[in-house]
Amino acid sequence: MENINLITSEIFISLSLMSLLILGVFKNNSSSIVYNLSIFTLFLSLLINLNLFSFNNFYLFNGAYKVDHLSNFMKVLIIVSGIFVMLSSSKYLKINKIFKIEYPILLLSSILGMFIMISSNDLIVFYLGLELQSLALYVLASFKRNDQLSSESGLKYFVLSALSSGLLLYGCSLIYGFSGSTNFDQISNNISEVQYGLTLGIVFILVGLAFKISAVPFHMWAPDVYQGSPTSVTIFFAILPKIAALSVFIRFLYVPFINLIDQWQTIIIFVSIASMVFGAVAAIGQKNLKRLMAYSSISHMGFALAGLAVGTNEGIQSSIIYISIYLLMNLAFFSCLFMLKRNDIYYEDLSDLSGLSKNHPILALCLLISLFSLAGIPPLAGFFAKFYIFLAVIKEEMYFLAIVGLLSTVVAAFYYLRVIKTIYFDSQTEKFDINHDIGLKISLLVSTVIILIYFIYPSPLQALISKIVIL
Amino acid sequence: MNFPILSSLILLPLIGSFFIFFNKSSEKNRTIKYVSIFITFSNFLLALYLWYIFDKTISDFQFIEDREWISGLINYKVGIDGISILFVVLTAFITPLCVISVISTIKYRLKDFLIAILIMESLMIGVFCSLDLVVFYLFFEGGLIPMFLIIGIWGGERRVYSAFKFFLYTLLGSVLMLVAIISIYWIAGTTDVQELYKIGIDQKYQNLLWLAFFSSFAVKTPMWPVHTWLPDAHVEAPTAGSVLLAAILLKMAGYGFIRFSIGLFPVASEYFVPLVYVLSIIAIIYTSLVALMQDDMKKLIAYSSVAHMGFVTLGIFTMTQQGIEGSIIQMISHGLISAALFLCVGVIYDRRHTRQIKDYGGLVSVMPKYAILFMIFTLGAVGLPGTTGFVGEFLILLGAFKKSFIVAIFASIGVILSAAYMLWLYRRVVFGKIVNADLKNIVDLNKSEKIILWTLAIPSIFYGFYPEPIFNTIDVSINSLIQTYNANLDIYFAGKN
Amino acid sequence: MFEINLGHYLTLSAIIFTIGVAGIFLNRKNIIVILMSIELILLAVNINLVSFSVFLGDLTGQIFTLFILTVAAAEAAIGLAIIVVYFRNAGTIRVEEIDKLKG
Amino acid sequence: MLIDDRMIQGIFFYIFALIAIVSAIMVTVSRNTVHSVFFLILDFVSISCLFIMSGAEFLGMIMLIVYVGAVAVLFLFVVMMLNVAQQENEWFQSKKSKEQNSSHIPVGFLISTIIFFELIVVIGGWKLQPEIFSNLKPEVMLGTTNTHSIGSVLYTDYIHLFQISGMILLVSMIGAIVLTYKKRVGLKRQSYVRQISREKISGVEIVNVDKNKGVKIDV
Amino acid sequence: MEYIVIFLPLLGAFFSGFFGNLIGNKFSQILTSAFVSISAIFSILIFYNVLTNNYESNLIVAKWINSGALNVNWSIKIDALSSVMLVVVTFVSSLVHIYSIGYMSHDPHKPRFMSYLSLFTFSMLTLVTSDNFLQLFFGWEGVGLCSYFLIGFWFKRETANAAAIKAFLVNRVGDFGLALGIFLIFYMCGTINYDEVFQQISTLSQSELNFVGINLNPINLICVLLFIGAMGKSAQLFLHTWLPDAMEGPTPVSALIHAATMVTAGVFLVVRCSPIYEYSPLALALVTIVGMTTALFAATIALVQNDIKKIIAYSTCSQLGYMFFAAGVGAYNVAMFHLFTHAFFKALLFLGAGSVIHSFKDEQDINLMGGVNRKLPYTYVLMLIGTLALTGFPLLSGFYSKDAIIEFAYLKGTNLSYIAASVGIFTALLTSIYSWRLIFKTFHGKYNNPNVSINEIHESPAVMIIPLMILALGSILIGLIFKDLFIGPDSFNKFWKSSIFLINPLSTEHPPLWFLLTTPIIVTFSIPFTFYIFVKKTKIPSLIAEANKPLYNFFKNKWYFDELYDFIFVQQSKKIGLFFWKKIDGSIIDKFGPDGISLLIKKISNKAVKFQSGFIYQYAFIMLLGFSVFLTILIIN
Repeated sequence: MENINLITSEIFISLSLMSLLILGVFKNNSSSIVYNLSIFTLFLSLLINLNLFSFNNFYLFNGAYKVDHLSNFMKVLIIVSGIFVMLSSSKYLKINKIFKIEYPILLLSSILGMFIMISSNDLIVFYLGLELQSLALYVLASFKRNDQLSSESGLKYFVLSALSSGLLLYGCSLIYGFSGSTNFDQISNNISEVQYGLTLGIVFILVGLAFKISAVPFHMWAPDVYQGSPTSVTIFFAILPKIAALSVFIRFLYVPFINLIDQWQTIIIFVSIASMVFGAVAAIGQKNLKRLMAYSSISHMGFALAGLAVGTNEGIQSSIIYISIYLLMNLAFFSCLFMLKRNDIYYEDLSDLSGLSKNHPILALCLLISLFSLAGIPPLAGFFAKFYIFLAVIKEEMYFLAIVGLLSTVVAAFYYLRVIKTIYFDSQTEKFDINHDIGLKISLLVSTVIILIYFIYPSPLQALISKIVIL
Repeated sequence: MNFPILSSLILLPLIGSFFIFFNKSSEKNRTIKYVSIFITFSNFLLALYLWYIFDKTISDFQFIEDREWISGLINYKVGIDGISILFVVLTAFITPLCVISVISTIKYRLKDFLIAILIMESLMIGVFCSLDLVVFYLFFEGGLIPMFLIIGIWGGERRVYSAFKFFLYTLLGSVLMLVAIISIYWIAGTTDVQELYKIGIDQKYQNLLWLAFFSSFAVKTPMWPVHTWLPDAHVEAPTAGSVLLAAILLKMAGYGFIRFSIGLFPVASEYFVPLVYVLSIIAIIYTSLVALMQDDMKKLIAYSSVAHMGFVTLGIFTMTQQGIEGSIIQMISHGLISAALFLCVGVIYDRRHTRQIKDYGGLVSVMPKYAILFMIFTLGAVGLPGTTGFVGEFLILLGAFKKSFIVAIFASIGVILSAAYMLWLYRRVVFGKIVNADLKNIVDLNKSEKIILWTLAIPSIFYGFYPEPIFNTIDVSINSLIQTYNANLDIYFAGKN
Repeated sequence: MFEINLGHYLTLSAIIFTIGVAGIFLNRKNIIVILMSIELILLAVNINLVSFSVFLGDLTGQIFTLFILTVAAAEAAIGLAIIVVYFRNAGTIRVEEIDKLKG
Repeated sequence: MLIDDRMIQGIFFYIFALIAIVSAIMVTVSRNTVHSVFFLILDFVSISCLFIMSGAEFLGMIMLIVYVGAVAVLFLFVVMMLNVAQQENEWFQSKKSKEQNSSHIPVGFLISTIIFFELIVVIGGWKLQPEIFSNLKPEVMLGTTNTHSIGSVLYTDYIHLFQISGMILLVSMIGAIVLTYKKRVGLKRQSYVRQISREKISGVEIVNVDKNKGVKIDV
Repeated sequence: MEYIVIFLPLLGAFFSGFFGNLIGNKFSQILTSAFVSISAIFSILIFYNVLTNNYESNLIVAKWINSGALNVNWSIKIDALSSVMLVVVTFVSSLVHIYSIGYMSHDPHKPRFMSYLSLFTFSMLTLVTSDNFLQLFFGWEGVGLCSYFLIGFWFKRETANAAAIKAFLVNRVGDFGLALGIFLIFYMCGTINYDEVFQQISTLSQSELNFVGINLNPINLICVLLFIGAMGKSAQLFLHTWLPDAMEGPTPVSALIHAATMVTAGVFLVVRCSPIYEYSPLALALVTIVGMTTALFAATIALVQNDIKKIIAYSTCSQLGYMFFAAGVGAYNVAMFHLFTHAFFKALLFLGAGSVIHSFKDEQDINLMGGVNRKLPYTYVLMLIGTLALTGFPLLSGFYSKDAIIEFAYLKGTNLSYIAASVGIFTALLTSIYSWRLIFKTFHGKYNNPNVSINEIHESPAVMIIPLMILALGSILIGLIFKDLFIGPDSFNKFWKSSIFLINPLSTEHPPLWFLLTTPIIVTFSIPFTFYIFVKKTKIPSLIAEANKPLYNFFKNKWYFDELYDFIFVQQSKKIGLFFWKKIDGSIIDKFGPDGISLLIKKISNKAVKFQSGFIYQYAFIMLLGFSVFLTILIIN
């Protein structure tokens, strides 16, 4: 194959995945080794990917697979978040007795699926990538198999996800039928006029994608699954599939169907507004932090979609910046969540945070920073994320979207404030453990510090992302 | 500019807060106290030095620092002119006092409070220095975080409600401003204030943009009818919080009106003058009447703040030299005096833990020093000649009179009312016999309280008698502001005919 | 009417798709029926793809179908496994009783 | 000619289509889940017949093998294993409360009908576009069987997909095992390693037996 | 020299106020008295200088407000007018300072008191020496403030506090007019310095101004607004209510502030602004009307009051009315003259009353006094002199000034001025009656006080009596000495010069003799009459009161002004304030604003969460619902 080196990281991951499986099966009590090795694998593939950073617009497998700045950046994003997720969650896994060899392997395969999604330039490849990552996620969601909540969340995720991928497939079939191809570029070539079949196909596929990033009205799974899954999986859910799905969103909407923008723009705007508003409103009464974060992520995805709705390169770039910062904020928040441990029991209710700031000032401060950042208050990174989005949105004079978005920010700020209130204003409870492992500490520290000091010089990220030019 | 003096002003407290953050937190740790005092005080000296070397004869911005920030979009640009320098000095002046007050009154989580105040100072100085709309917004909004915590952590019983109300209200107001800022970026191609002054903004957008900015500033000012957060926030905030809130936070809006609403949208400003007048007048009279009936001291002073800020907005939108200069002086004066009044309430609150007026009375017999100082500030709030309040109010009314008699008349009624509620308050709290037996043992001002209050009293009297330094500083800038404003209007009306 | 063309196949697929969809959200029985409804949806997709493929004279559709089959099998396996796990924990797989997580 | 090829094809199409539709309905409405699975199998069978009829023989056969042979049986197996075959409520009716039924069934039907008609509208809009054909690769090799041509592209142009689907299967395997596999205690299992590495010396162990105590031989 | 005059009192106030406890009671009393006395001596020197050398100067002390076109300086302007005021202020003030040493001997807050007095003196001096309206306003409010302090000096008394606030607020209402007047001046002239303003007035008088939709002559408006200020400060009708209440303060305060100096500031203002008023006949008419009405009205009330200080206070009110209508008929110099003389005899009366009160251990009701003329010989005599001077007994100072007012009113020759003159005469009669009533009830008749036995009554110390004597001397002689200087035919050329401006010179004719004699005769004959009804037949007054019960009550209750104001302004604004606070802020703005919205959002949130029922089929249903909506949207598009 001509450019096989472009998929080195995919190949590397699949190979190491299988060898790790072998290692895990044949060696007793090898969970730790496998776990660490998979982190190492991710690290290596990060290096590989960084090496590939200069490649742009390379096609493999008859144009079914594409390597460009978008895919490279998104892959790096995924790997980085994957590494941090794994770093932060090992102790949680151990304590919850789900520290098995399968866990990192499933994570790796899910990441592999995401890679395939991100690079896909063909409906079939995209579908297979999607399924690969979803299948692993189904299992991960119900990984705590003796826990009813975990298995229920797995079940819900599975059923709904299967439904959504059914719809998505139906859309694929329509697009295939109406354009005669599954390849994005070819579809783009073959479309000469607006056909219902194609637009319908777009809607079907959007359903599937919107489901993955949990946008309203396809968000229903998210709160339940976030809550029920093991926290280590929730953090994974909250970050990685969204990155992948967002890049597919970009690729799918902007490569084959950019000419049909009038058709899908309305839908994206609608979904975006609905997500922003619903996510903000519904989170208000939540008591479970994971559930709260689910609604929060719904709302955030609304913002990311707002960038996509614009239909310009700025819009895309702003969405990517948004998701990058979103990643950091979620990482910070969930890392804090991993620290809420007392006598080997993890706590995840809002009331458990009560008076945290007195017992654990630094942890509380980190939470504070991440929450304010999530709320989009300057000068934290979350503000810049929103800023870029609105910069793009307003450039196209979509004021309604901008104003609704910002108003929903205010509503959303309310529940973030509620958490902060619990941390800082309420009376203190028992202390939590402080024997956290170094990985968790690192991921918390890194993410928080970046959120905090991002404002000093936001240019590098922007410069990096401004290379991603789709149109 | 060789030495980035403005950035140092902004950064110094931030660095201080880091230092304190990494210091050990314990009740006995005196380092953090000294450090915070030292930092804020040196910042004040720096601000004074800045004022000293500031060239008062040119209207342009000075000490400009312009660095790439968000590449290709926005630069970090700070600079000051005659208008901003005063606010910078005011901020740097008030903060050390807050720190001292905090150190002597706050019993728990002192360290956190100091950090919050220092960060607050950075942000506030940043607000007054920034010459880019986005940078401004960043500082403007950033101030919400420490203030929210200050109210929420160290506040009174209903602190949560107040903190939320404060935060969400002001956030709601300012999101529209963000939209407007971004729109400006796309309309004019830059958010650099200096550039924008030069190129101006297309008239057809001005009205909407003005309204968007107004929504933010009106909440922050606060103007009627979006003022209700202020009494709640003030009542629940700890003393130092109220001081910061009243002395500086509210000024950000007034500053914003002058710098942005008038500077950037002259046509719209002219168009909306009646709106501002009506709201200001309502604010002045309405809140004065409300203040009259308050039974909580802080609430009364908070409402009086609303009324005083009503004067400020009124003065700014007279677009006359007297009006605007009066507004600035009124803001400074309000900064000093309302800060002091809150401190005064704080003093007795610390001793008796009640803010109800009816729980006091006859304090003068047991706290004579306190009574003197409280009287000075009461009179300042009343706007007695010889205090800065008078200079401000007088000039504002003078300016307003030029524009509209009716407005000036109504506003003057507010002056009468302010005397009514302030003196009545003073009478009920300080004068009379001691009815409440608990008050007999109340102790007079201690050293730090005396220092703080006198430090506030002296400038508010000094500049009442001799406001020349202030006029000297702002005169040229405001003159050019008004000239530009009128020139813009002329162009507009010429184009219209 | 006996002239069978693409439209017939597509209509058939649409009918089965709709039945599958309806089966999912009208179902109040057990979760396995929902799974089967999903299989019906996939079946409809397959009909679509195959008929498009045949009528376009292009093999891609059939290849796609092949992979959908594979994935469907894998999905069914995982899905049933999850159901089994859930059943072990909850003792039921009635859709009306799967509501521990809500709100 | 009274009955030509096309007509026969048409008739068979309708027969299979009817079976497929009816059995699809039955899948969702049967009271007994086992019946549902059987109807599902019937559905698959009829559809695979349609596939074969329309010329996609390979897929038709694969459908039978994979779906009927594996998936449906898996379903059946699980249904039996969990013993959840018999349903207590009919049709779509809810057991919990009768009120829920009154609204959700009509609304659900309404939505389904809307979706259905929209699909029909769309499908009606399908037309062959000449430029599509010009872009198509001549993949269907004339004179070869369907299976042969599929095979020839599957292992060349779509080899990466093949690999990925392999990965998917692996994941599903891991997943199914990790979820359902339970290590039961007290169960004797075979240990090949131990069996093979057993040596003569360790075959016999001499134990001192105390009186009236017996020996524990279970290791 | 001017600096010393002005700033010594401030210095005294400063030292005694802030370091009073440090330097001791005695020392601060002496210090302030000494400073003010020095200041008085210097101001007499200045006056002399003005008198002889026509000395005029305008010292710029510092810049004050310098904003755009508005340039205002701290200044000391000396001319005839201000030199007269300087003398009055510093002289009376120094006497009051000294008197206070005795009067306040039992008070624990002596330094504070002295400080206030000195501060007041300073404020008054800045008021009179201003060369612009703003500094005038400063002094204006400054004296108001000191008055507030001093009225509320006994802070433990609720009534004192209430009176203090009332004084301040009513003055604020007046100041409101004054401030508007200043604004209008600035608006019309672009400056508020006297000289520059006065130069432009004649040109302005032609112009028109649209004020609140009505076209007005700006000069009229300015004058009316300024006069509102003057009314407030000088306790003219409608804004007079504070003055009687102000008697809650220590008596020296009443003498200094509420008789001799501060209350005359209004008159001073009108006189100072004579260049403006001269162009506005309308305003002058208004001044006359208000002046004479007040004169009459206050006199009627004074007739029936029982509080010794309140009687004198109403008398002050009434005399101020005289001054105003003098100014109103254009006789500014006469107004000033009356101001000058009034300062002496009214201060004398007050201080004398103070001495009485002091002797009676703080008893103020004249019904509870009587028969102490032997016990308090000096006081009695001094009070007698004061009363004679007040009532305008021939050859005493009041005679010259008050009669001059009535004469000039007559000479003015308009209808209004005739009415004013007759009202003046009638009021003179009333004045005489109530003044003598006071004297007789206080010093003659039976001893009526149940609280203090007559033996305890003793004369006040010398430190109190000596100032009284000086004042009495003044009351007797001043009129005679300064008559020509102030109101003589060529007083304008010799003395006033440009400080008072007249368009038409005052008539130099003499009124008919019958007219000249009316007042002195009435005044003289009212003495025995009063003596008869108040000492001999004490039943008569009460019979009269019984007979005219409604009228008596009307007078007694001060024409119900207080009640009216209380009802109209105080109660209503409290009600409105409460309404705004509870109803509008609480029930409307907050309820529909932040609280309402957040409640609404919470409700929506609860609804939204209900969707999240936990049932898979419902989730699927919503997904498909959304999906079908999208489909429909697209199809319809």
